[in-house]
Amino acid sequence: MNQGMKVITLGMALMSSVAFAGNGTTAEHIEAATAAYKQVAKDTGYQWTVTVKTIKAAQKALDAGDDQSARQLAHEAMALVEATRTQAKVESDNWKMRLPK
Amino acid sequence: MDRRSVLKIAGAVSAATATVFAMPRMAFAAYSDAIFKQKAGADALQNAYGANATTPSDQVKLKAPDIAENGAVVPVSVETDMEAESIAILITENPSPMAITADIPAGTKAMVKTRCRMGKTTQVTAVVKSGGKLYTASKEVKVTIGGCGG
Amino acid sequence: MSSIRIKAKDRKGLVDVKCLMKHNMETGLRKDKSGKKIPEHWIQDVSAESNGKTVFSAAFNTSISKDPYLSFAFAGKKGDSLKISWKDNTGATDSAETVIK
Amino acid sequence: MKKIISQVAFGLLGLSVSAAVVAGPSEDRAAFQKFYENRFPDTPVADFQNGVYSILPAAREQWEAIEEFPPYELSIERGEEIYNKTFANGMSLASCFGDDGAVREKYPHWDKDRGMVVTMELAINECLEANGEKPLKYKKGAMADVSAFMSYNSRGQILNVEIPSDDPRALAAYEMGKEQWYTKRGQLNFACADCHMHTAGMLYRADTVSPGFGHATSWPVFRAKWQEMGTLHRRFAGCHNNIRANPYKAQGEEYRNLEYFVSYMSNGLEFNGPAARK
Repeated sequence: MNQGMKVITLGMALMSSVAFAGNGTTAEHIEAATAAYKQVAKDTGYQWTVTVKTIKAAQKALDAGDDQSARQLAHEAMALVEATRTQAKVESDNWKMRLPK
Repeated sequence: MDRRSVLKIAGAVSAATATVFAMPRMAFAAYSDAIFKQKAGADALQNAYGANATTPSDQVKLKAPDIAENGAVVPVSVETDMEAESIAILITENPSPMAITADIPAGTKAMVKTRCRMGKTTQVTAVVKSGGKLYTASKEVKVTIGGCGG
Repeated sequence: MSSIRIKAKDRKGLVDVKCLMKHNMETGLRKDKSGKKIPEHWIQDVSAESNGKTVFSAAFNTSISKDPYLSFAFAGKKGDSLKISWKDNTGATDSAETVIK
Repeated sequence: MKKIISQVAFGLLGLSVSAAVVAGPSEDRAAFQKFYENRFPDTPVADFQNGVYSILPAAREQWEAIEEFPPYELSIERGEEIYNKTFANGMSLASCFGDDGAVREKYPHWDKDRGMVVTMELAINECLEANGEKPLKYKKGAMADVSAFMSYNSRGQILNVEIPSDDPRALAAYEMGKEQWYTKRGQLNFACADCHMHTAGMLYRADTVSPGFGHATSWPVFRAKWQEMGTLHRRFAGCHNNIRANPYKAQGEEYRNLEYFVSYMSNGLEFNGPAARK
């Protein structure tokens, strides 16, 4: 299960990094991930601790002058936000499957 | 008190210790680095009891779990029907194995129950001193770390 | 309030004693939040007296769990006194007295 | 107890056919309890109140050794002191909850006037604040001590949480708690029900997960991992952290409703807190 989730997360990381590869500064990418995280939390109530950690790590890397790592981490955070949104969407109905028969 | 350290003290502070030395049977279990900071269980036993030759005995009843629920709080109990003067518990893999020594005066049951810390999977040995000899019982306690609870 | 809780019950001439001593039993191996080692601090000696006579004594290493528990039994009877005391490596001591039930 | 519950459930089913189509809380509970009884046929129903020890004999022996002189006794004593301490206005917690505080069976309950679930810990703070005292932190420390004292004096009371049918908001609160229980959360993608229902009794790394039936009976607990006392909401938050989901606020609506649901699911068991846990 865990492994499956990782694969999904990874796939999304690749997609989203392609999506905003070239545009904007790294700081803007971190900001975008933060905003997206807050939006999903507001829309769905779903929040992952790992996303907060990744955003913090991105900011830290940026502050340390490691633009490349910071950018990569920002994209990872964005992918985690997307995965959270997917989870919320899937679960809005799927939870009923787990009721005892 | 361990006889060896009594001897050492006796050598150092001759006159005052004569009284202590005169009534070794009255001595109580007392903490000493020579026992509890030893890295090897045999040395700890030597310093506690003046001997480290042990004999396994099914008369020594050691109770400890096969798998510890939590390494920080492992219930251990030792009991015997033999006439015992002292009981000790050794936890082999701990930095210093001797966990507890307990003196059993006449009229007190040869039993002690306590809770011990175990850093990792280890052999636990109960030692009973009876008639000047050391009898033991041992078992392995598995300590696992991780999961949701631990 | 004493740091020692004692339960002592006469069971057909054998007094069953259970006691719990509130003490951190610091091993000296733990580190605090700033990464500094917490110095070792533990109960070294425990003794129990009933009607003025020592009925049990023990010496502890740091491998005895936090808030040490000790159980033993001795020949005695209801109404006898039982006093348990400890001394730790800093020289601090405490004791508690109870009447056997 | 099991019999009574099924009789109630069957009774309701008998009344109307539509009740069988739209399952209500009492049908939920019957199915819930049945699930665990089928899964752990060797466990007497009343024993589920002992958490994971109801299904794990080897661990139970160690637990019983700990319960010989349980570490929470010190907490009960501290709690008693706080409970009887006179407030600045001359009142005390005893003015709100009676001399012995044996009111565990009243919580959690639906408060119709306010349209919300009230838990015992929430009620303790409301008593403090109503008397001009500072509220306590919800997860540990003094709150856990007071809760331990009150729970101890309430031992043996039976969980009998009600979802009043004359207030649809109560049912909505229950449904919210229920959805929480069955919904996957966090990066690890676990629902409460994934671990504590569908894989209850199995190993997660080195730990056996406890059955959800009985989850609400024994709080607060002294956890060996914490080396101190903690409340049910502290544990909820710990579980959420484990699966990498942001925990909710202790005594916030989400956790109160989850407590409402899990307590209702354990109806019929005894309150036997405080307890010692791994």
